[in-house]
Amino acid sequence: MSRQSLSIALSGSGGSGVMTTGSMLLEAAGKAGWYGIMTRSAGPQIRGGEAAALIRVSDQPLESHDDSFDLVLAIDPASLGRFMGEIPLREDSVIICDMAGGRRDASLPETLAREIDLPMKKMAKAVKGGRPNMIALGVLARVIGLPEGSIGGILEKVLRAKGADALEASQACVKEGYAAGAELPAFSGPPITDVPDGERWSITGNEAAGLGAVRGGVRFVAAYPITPATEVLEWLAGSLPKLGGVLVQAEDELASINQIIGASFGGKPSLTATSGPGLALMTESIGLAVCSEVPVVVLDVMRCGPSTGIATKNEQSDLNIALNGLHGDAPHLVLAPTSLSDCIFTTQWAVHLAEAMQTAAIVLSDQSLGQTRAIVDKPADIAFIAKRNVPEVVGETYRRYAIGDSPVSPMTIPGQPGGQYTADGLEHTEAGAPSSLYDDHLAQLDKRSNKITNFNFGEHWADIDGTGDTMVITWGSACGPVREALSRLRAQGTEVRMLAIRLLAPERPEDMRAALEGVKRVLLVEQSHSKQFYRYLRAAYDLPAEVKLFHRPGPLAFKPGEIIEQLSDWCGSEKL
Amino acid sequence: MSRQSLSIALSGSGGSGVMTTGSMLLEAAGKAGWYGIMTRSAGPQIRGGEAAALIRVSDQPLESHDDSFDLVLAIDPASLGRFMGEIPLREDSVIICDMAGGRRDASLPETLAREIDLPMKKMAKAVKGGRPNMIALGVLARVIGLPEGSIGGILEKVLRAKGADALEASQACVKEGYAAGAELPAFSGPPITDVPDGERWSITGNEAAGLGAVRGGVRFVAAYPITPATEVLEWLAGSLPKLGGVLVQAEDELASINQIIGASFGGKPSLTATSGPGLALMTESIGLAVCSEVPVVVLDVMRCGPSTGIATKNEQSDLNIALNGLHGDAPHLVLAPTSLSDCIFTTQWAVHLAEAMQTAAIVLSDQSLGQTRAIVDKPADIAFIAKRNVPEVVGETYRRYAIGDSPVSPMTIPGQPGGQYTADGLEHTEAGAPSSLYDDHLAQLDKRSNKITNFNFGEHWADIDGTGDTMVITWGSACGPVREALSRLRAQGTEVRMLAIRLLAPERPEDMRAALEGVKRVLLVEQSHSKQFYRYLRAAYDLPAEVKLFHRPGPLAFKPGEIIEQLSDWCGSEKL
Amino acid sequence: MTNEPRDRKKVIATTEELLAYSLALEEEAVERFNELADQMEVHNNHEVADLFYKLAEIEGKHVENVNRAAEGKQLPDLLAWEFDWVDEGYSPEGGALEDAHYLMQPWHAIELAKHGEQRAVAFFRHVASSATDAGVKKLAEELVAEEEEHVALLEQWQERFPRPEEDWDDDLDPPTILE
Amino acid sequence: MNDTSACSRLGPKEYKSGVKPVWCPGCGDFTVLGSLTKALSGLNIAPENAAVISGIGCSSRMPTYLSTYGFHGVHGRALALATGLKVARPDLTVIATGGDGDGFSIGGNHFLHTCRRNPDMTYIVMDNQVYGMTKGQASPTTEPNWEKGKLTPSGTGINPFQPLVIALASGANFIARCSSSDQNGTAKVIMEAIRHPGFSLVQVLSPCVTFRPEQREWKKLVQPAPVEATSDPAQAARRLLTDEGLYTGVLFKGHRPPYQPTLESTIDQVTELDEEFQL
Amino acid sequence: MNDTSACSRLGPKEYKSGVKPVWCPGCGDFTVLGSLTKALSGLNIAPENAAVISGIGCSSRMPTYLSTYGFHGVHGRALALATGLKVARPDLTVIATGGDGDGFSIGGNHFLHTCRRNPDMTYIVMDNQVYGMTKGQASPTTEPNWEKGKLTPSGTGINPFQPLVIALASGANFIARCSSSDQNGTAKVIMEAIRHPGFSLVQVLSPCVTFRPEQREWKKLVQPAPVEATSDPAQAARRLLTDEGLYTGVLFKGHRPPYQPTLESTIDQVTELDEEFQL
Ligand SMILES: Cc1ncc(C[n+]2csc(CCOP(=O)(O)OP(=O)(O)O)c2C)c(N)n1
Ligand SMILES: Cc1ncc(C[n+]2csc(CCOP(=O)(O)OP(=O)(O)O)c2C)c(N)n1
Ligand code: SF4
Ligand code: SF4
Ligand SMILES: [Mg+2]
Ligand SMILES: [Mg+2]
Repeated sequence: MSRQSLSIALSGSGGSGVMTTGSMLLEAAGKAGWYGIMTRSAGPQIRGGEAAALIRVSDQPLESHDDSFDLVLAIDPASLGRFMGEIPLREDSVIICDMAGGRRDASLPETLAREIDLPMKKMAKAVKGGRPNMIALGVLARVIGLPEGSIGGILEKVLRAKGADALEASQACVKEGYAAGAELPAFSGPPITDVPDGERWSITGNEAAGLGAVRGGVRFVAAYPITPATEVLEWLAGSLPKLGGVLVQAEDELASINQIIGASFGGKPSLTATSGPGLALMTESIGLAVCSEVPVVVLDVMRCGPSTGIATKNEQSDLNIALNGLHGDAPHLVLAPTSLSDCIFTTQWAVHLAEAMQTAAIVLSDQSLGQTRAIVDKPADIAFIAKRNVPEVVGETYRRYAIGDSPVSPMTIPGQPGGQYTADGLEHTEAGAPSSLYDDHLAQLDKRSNKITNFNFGEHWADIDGTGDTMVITWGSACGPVREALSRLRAQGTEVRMLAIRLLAPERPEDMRAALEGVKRVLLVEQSHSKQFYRYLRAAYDLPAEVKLFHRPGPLAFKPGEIIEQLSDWCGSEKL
Repeated sequence: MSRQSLSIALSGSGGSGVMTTGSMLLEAAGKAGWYGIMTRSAGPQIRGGEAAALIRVSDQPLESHDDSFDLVLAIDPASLGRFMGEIPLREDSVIICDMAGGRRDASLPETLAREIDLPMKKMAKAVKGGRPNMIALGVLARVIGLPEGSIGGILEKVLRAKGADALEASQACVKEGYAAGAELPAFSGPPITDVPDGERWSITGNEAAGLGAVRGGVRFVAAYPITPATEVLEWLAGSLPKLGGVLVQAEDELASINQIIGASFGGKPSLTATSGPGLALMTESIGLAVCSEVPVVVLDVMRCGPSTGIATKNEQSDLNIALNGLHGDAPHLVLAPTSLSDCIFTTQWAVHLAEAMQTAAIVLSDQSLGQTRAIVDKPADIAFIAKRNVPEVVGETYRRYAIGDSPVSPMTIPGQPGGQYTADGLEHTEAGAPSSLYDDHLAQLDKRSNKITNFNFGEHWADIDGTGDTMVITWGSACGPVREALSRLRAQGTEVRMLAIRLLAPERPEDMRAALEGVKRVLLVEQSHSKQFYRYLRAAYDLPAEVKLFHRPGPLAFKPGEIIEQLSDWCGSEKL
Repeated sequence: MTNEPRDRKKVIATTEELLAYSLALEEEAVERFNELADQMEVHNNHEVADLFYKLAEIEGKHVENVNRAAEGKQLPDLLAWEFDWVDEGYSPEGGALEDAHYLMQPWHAIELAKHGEQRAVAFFRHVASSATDAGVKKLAEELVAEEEEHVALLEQWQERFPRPEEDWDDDLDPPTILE
Repeated sequence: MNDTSACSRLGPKEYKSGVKPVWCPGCGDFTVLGSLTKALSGLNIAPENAAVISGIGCSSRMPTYLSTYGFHGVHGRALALATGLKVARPDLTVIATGGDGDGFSIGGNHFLHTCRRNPDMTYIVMDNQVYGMTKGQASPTTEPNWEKGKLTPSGTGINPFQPLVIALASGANFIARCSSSDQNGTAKVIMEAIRHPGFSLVQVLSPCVTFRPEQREWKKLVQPAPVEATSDPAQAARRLLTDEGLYTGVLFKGHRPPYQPTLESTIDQVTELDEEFQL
Repeated sequence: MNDTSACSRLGPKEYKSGVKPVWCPGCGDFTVLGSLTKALSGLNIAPENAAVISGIGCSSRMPTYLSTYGFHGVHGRALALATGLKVARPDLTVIATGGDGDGFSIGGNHFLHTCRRNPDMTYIVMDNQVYGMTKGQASPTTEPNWEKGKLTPSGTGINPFQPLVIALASGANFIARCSSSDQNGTAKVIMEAIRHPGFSLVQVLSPCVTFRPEQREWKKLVQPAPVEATSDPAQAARRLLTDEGLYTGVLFKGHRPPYQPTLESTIDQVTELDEEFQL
């Protein structure tokens, strides 16, 4: 599977509209039959700050940015400096920039790339109500080879609300830009294929997680806004009411988690979404869900920590707290999507698992998965939905925490006659009465632990790919660049295995043993300063003798090329 | 060091005063020159429930209960049943009990032990205002060989407030009991030695932690009551004002932790104490202390989890959350006292370390260490006190988070002219301005991590003892029984090493390597259902190939004999 | 505890109504003594627990008596707060819970029971004196006599137990702390 | 469990679970348990259709002693948990119970916001002006000069929390004060509170005989408020700010509509949501 | 940094750190920054003797822009952190700043209890009835029918939080409302608030021009309260319950003594504590 892709960065500042432009370009690319991703980067200002839309398009599905960018369009030169760390350029990259006078602007950062001056501001001024970003849109469409018509419908959709004049002005600008683009060096974009209508989706990981939640059966959500989880909530706030569900904006995260425990106790599959600081506030009550055996799902869209850290940037550093952040012995589920569209599956599966095992599930998504928008193949609609073990009829002596043949005991729902019990965060007897005896404590600890370690998770615990005696083990948003790296190596004839762990807790020692069969060397890839994933793997599994670790904190994303470089000692020389 | 000890359980119910009786007996034993420990066990009632005082006395310092009890005195037979799991008896053990009529009371549990009827209620009734527990006190003093005079002063001290009549009645009862004791089988107690006045202390681990805190320099405490940490706070509430300090009872744990961060920012070494549920609420802000580099100490007196769990019972199951419960990459210190009196040293050292490194320290004490009362040798007064790196004069461009020769940067205190800065939980530059750049993030993550991994902790990181190629590794309250087990083995000529880890984070790979030199087999002992200590060791250290794990949840305490049994495969047959 | 003044204004008009009162009174007494007995049992005060169970049993007989008297009659279905007891908002045994103590002695238990019976006497007396219906008056007077008999019995019973000493509620042990 | 299909009323006893309370004899909470069962019986609510939610504290042990559904959650979070349950299951009768520490100290924020949000449920606070369960520390409602709290040996020195005033100021829809010394009166108020739409607060003065034995005197001090319940917040505020905390009865009845999102779906299938993602 | 030894007054400018705010141009918070520096200048407080503490939010960025000591803590905890600082260091002038979300939603409990506790510090809340920093969700002070909050697309439907009423009910000692449209007037009130002993709350109506552009109209709607500050809580309550939230000025001044434990030692040496353990 060789991939032909183009990487484009679009930067601007002071309200120049690069994000809208980028989204429109991505959509146009999608309509034209390409796959694509777009991520955003921005300065600390809420309005008018520097912003960059980083776009990559291809004829193959994408999960990662490329090692470098082919094309940068800077609506104003100064905006670019801030993002150069994220926009590596080559000698044959091109920067199109408005130098506003023809002389190289001093604020334009020094790069290897070729610079081309394009007076976008002036061109926009020539159009009544015209804007440079619409000029840019036309230019970009042209140089990457999109048909002129691909923009029209999108313009209309986005600008309808602004009125006919605005729409016309934009159309004129795009036209101008498209024409101007003809004078510029063209890039050979991926081949344009025909895709049947509606077979491709445009979706972010955050929307995908929301969709997975409702597909899994979630009908109650309580949450407190926090970046970068807010979009999950926004999507759910709009969608739940359509399904007879509801989202409650709570006063804080302590309320959110307890509200969903209450709703779930009432029989409704429930979820909250948050990020690191909010997760920290929830751990006490996640422990309550574990102890009282009330299913809940907590989605953590990770950002840079510690503390407030960097709220808008990616990191995989909440692994520790998700796995080990509850006090006492509190076995629970921890999952992580292995790609943007897998946010649907993993969240949905988490709902299913939490309900099946009557416990808490933490889903670790991250800023990168969550806030990236991608053009993807229409995701499959899978069968996992919430199915709780609710007894049909209740016998004379219903014991909520009975230890029977299965450690998952039948759970009645308020309203069921004869099923009354008191859910408790105190240690309890099988009947749910408080107990401080060793025997009860041990029995209930065993129950809560057995129900999740003995569960049959099937094959979904990890994505396993490839052959050979070298393996990359990784998780979350780091999977994308790893997958691309390995597919590039494969294209060169080098086979490397990949293990992307979806189910982080409980541990799956046997599955891991099977997956590691024949593996001699392992490269671990994670975006954390303190090697959290590495430590987790050491604690949980027996790894091969040769282990190499590629880790760094956020926010710099991994690039496929970096992964290949890390493997070069093993794969480069020995050519496995 | 061979130890001669006597183990006595005193049980009663309905307000029979066994705790007071037990305390008085312990104090008398101390006055007589013995060492001793006393732990309490009680039913779920706040008043009038079943209660047992478990006492052990010896001519050697004690840190653990014995494998079985020599003597049980039950003021009423029914009270005993609840505690039999905690009071193992032998054939030659003796139960003294008021059968109220001479026939064996049906409520008295079946045991191997010899039962002796003693009509304590009747005897007490014969004295005006007399109480059976005072009879019991006299009886016990006699049968274990305490001089009659040893009780007098203590009676007076405790009962002074109750008036002369009450005192007289009690004295009469004790006398009665003492006389009656002469008819009963006597136990050969440890030899009575002469100890100079005041060279022995009577102290609980919770008081010891409080003392360590103020010795270390703590002058500000904010906290919210929670069992079993409350006694630390009670002691501090009384003692801090004497030292010009203060304890603030906060509205909740979120307030506690933030109040101490504020006070410490203001230059006062500060601490809070809590237990699992409270620690869970604090983790977000402990991350703030880490990120903003404000020293604080959080003492967690562990109890059975998860959730509310069993609040009054021991477990070592907050290790996970203490080590890994913060979101993001948040390196901090985790310490645990290795004995009851070490609660002084470890807490004091934690204050010193937190201040020296400007970070957060979590001290993991536990219910067993905290609520046991012991007669101990007067603890040494060690030199560690809070010493923060505060610049004498502040230069032109003070940068709070400067990365200089040392990763611990000088920290000004409000009031210092020219030293103004904004402490921040956002990622920041060296000057403290918010930053979302990779370079700043990496630099500050390195700084915060280096300062604690590069620190010279010296030898205090662990207590290391013994020789041989077998080692027991343990921590916290599990150390006591292990230490006694190994000393028993030593007395039999079998040498086993012991490693009691005091500094759990940061890891000390080199120290560990040195400690494990020549060790072939390791037994791990911990009181946790999910093997938290084992997992921690696996993640952090390279252990020898042969590792055996002896773990169970709370509340049943480990016994020296159980440890010996665990070692028997290795030490019994091979006689190392 | 309503916003209405405490004085009892209502006049009991029918024997059915009075029987309903009487039944509620006795039923509540049974419930109360059982509750107190349970409390004592939980707090290991078995002597007093047994005594309260006994009292509950006796009150149970009184319930039977009232039921027998009410046979064939249609008693009004009043909710707890719809009863209009004398001077306070609760039935004559209603306050007893507050007077419990885990160290209480048999003497106290009987004192507590006696107090309830005395209040019952006062209540029925009030009913008798305010009654306008002759049947009600007669029944109320019978009930007064009955309750007076109970008071007397309890007084005899109490004499069997020593009066507790002043410091009967002393407990040197600290309370157990829980969560 | 009970057969609740019959149309005849269940007696108060049938709302008890049979688990024997561990409360200290004399504790006001016993009486409140009785009042609550009487109220439930009075309303003839089937035990399976009621849920009693609490946090941690002596008073928070309530659910265990009832035959309804119950949740003994974590300290301070009862109202949040109850809100989630009520919003998700508007058909249930939801009652939260707890103490002054649980509700007004660690749980203060949820108290504020639940009053504001006004879900249709009832909150019964057994106020004993102390943390009973943890050994008698001062609570938010403790008077400033009470010197027996071991963490505040010279008294708290701070203004007591005024739960009813705060409830009024944040928008509670029904506000009452009761005394555990009057079981039937309290039962009646609880019944009214459950019936009244929106969020109802019932503060019950409930003595802690172990740590505040002097509260046994409360029964002599409380008296019915001399006026009828008002529905004018300003008038209620004036009364509450000047009463000594010892007037009992329903003190305020508001008319704000309860918070209850409609839970009616407008689409049939989750897959209908797919459309918005299609290119 | 500044030389503060001179007895001459430092100008407002010298209370700025020089870090350029990232706020949206037009945001009310700029004006409040100016008011605060003017108040500090007016009181001639040396920058090293003041500490400004905040949580998270646009308004919580304040400390970074000041030349005093500062703490930009975590969301909702500013008052707790500030209380610890003030109690430990009564010599400092402690000011907490933040937004309506930080202070009244996630921080609501500390707000209640800090009013109650009454430490001698000042709390400036830039109320824009919205969560600015996280993209414009409804806050506790948002009106129930505002439909632009993306988590509450049909409005919150719930009673707005009344910060001044709650402050009064929980015992704040000084209560004022200002408008960012009047920088000098706000400066004066902040100065008074700092001077007044005990806990002072200054609510500043400070528009969020990005998410609530309609708040630009506030400056036309606010007006000075027609009456003088009262020190009678009941009177203040009546006024606050009936005003529309648009009267500015000092509205209540109480006389409760501030919470401040004396920090004087009674023993010389820690070792004197050993005695109590000696057998
Ligand atoms: C997070 C947390 N902090 C502290 C505690 C300890 N705790 C349990 S109950 C309680 C106070 C209870 O007081 P209140 O609510 O008034 O109940 P009461 O016992 O007086 O009825 C406290 C502080 C806890 N269980 N959890
Ligand atoms: C624990 C936690 N939850 C949520 C957030 C996200 N968050 C940051 S600021 C904010 C709201 C700020 O609103 P406000 O205090 O009114 O400040 P404004 O931006 O309007 O000035 C939220 C929800 C966070 N940082 N931490
Ligand atoms: S400690 Fe107080 S509140 Fe708790 S049960 Fe006893 S009397 Fe009641
Ligand atoms: S988003 Fe609103 S509150 Fe934040 S800086 Fe902009 S205008 Fe101000
Ligand atoms: Mg209380
Ligand atoms: Mg705001």
